[in-house]
Amino acid sequence: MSGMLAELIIYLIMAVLGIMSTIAVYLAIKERDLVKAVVYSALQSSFYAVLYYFLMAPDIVLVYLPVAVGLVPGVLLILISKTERWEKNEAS
Amino acid sequence: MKLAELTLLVTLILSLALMLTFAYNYLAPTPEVRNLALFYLITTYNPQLPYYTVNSPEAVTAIVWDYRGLDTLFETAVFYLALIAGLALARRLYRENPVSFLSTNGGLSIIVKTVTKITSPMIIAVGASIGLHGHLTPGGGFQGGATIAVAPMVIIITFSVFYLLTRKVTTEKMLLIRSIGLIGIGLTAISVFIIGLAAGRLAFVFQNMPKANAPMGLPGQVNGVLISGTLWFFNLFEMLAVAAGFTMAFAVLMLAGKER
Amino acid sequence: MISVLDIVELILKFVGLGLIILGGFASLISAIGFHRFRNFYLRLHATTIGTIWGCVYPLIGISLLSITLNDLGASRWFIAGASFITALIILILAPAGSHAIARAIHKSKTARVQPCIADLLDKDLCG
Amino acid sequence: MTKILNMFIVACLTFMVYIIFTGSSSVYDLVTGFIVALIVGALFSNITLSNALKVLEPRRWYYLLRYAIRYFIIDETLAHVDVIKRILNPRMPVNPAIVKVPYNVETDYAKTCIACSITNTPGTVVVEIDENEKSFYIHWIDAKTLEPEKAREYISMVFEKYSRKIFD
Amino acid sequence: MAVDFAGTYLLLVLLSSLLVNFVLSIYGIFFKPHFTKKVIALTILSDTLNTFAIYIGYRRWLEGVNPRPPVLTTTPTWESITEFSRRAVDPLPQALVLTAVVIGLAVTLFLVFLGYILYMHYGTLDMREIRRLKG
Amino acid sequence: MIWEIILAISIIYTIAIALLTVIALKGPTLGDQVLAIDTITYATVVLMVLFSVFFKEPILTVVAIPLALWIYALDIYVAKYLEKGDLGA
Repeated sequence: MSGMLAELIIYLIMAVLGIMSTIAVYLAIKERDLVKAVVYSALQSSFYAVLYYFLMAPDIVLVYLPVAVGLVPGVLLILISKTERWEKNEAS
Repeated sequence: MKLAELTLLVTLILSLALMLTFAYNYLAPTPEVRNLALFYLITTYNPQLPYYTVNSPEAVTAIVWDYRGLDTLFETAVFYLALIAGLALARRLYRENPVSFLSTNGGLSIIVKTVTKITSPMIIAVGASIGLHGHLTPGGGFQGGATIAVAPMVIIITFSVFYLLTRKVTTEKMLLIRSIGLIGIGLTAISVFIIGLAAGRLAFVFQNMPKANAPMGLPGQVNGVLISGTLWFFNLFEMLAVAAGFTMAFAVLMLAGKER
Repeated sequence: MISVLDIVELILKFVGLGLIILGGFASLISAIGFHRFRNFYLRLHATTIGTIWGCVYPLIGISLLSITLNDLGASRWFIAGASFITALIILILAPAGSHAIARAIHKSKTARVQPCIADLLDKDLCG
Repeated sequence: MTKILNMFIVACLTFMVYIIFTGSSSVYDLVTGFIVALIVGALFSNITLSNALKVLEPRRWYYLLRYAIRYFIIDETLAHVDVIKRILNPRMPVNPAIVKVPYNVETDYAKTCIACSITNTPGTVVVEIDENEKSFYIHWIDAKTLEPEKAREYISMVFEKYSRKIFD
Repeated sequence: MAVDFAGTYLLLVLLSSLLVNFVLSIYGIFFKPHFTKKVIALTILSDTLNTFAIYIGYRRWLEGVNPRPPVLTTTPTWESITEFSRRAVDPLPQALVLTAVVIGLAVTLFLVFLGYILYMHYGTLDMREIRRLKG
Repeated sequence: MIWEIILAISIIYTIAIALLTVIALKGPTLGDQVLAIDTITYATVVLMVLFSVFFKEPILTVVAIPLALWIYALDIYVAKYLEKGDLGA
């Protein structure tokens, strides 16, 4: 019975991580400050990494962490620092 | 314009429905697993089945570099083509002057610099451990290379990109290391075939362990230590190539637009 | 018949569990602190609680606890070593990270020091 | 000569991290770890260290151990309990200020050690380090004084004493 | 039975949140005007698709025993291999995702170079203005 | 007994992560968000090591060190961007 309970708790943590990642994605798409959008995307990436951990894929966690948390935000911030930070309004 | 957006949305909904139709059986996972996966799991390290096994306890690396090795070779080709396309776009935008000044006022504060000095060797050690134990524990060439590539990135950010250049880490050297890695991957892929040619036996490209009709292969164990035949060499060369390729791309990206 | 080894094992187990429980509550308190403090510079202190008592101490606790867990087999030394070295790395990296962020925010004048008695570095940012 | 010694020390650090991260010590791990440590040591020999002889003095290691035990048991506990009380108090009594605290050490590692110790105790965070005036600017959650010398006694006296013995 | 139902429901919550992520990132790629925002949405899209693949390879807990990662840690006898294949998750999707992640990073680097060139040519990264400047 | 305590503590950590996520999503300035992500990551490291003890799978511990290393990278990226505006300088 305690095994069943543990199973439910693991699934609950996974569901909570999924919902939080959805909120992060929504804000990343909606945000007009691009630096903040990159930070939201990094948050979503770390939630996905924990999700991969609970889906029993340590290989993917090891390759996904440097790529999505360590390198992609850096590369995107370089692009933003070389170009422009603000996304203009939809209406203009 | 409106029509294009509407068509796009309808196509999106239709393809989503199609995907869900195919995925109906998989919507919620079951305690069972598919037969193909069972085959991989049973044969990945099983001395009782000598003609099927890869001699690697790590099923993922076994699939990546042996069962589906040819796929991975061409995926690696896609990866390098994307990298080369990026570098070709930035060809005229940077110049690597022999920089004379040692930047002391560039970069972040002295605390961050000192911490980075201690942790960069640790990062490289962790990455090398991940890469060189790819056939035993989770990890492999891609993971190790991506992990090592973070160390030059952190050094560039904390010090300066010119600091890396004064330390003689230039794009030519990185190109050399990357080419060594690629040539190594290619040679490892045909190594068993060449051994078979020399010995006058039947052998295949991308063969690892001896098969029933092709009795050639690299050793699975050396002196009681597992190296899993070609997997070890693939991991080593892939790690070198990925780390060097990414380092080169970062240096070029940082230098772009800084002609002095 | 209780030998010295058993007593040492019991002590390690209880110290480890105590550190883990301490870590859980410190992490919760740091989350509450994040909500109660309204300013960036005050939240830096809540981060420190979440880092040291919330992460480094429980990792050392796990390292002590896992030595005593016999049903993990020989690999318990692996968990002990890995979690201990993780604790060391976090102990080095976390202060550097929060110092870098604090310095950048203060230099770029993104957040004001609020409430504030005095700011000897930059008078304009106070209050 | 110093270069080789530096390389040896860096290689030792790398080798230790490699073996502990791997979690086993078979012949394969030892051999590959040795090769990786040599390469990394050659790469980082004059970046990470400048004077390797200091690492080999046992007196410094003894002080490091004493400092670690004292720091983790006394200093951390006092600071944590103080800040946790402030968080859980309904009125939330804070009077923060950025104060100036001078230091008197020479090497980079000593400065980093003091700064990390200050930042790692809740209630004080190093915001800026001024190397010309030899002083930290510290955000203090409960500013008892604004005088640099008195603030130094409240915040960083112990850290500085040990840090000078360990790294200078 | 109830526990079974609750477990299925929670797993489907995860799946539906992933689906919503997919739709949101598609929206970001097609309808957001800024180039950088398009690149961010593209990375989110590829991550979400990778997560779908890993999710397909997962297996439910069998009578309160957790599944294992597909790495054999014991000596290879028939008993241990049978036990391993009874509990380990599917390694094939993980192997496919592994290369996809690294290729995704390379493509992102290419797009970043492309964006820099675009900015040098047009002085902006807003796609509407680029279209107007060209026409 | 030990396993139940570990499970309960991991639930506490999950609650803390969810609370911190609110700050990470809404925090008024960029600094608040990055600090919250830091604390989330350090809680996640403990969560991962706890669960690798709970699952009795030692190889899952491997992922903790990279997570701790890379979040430091995110810190210094944002710090350098805010301080210099140019990441290569």
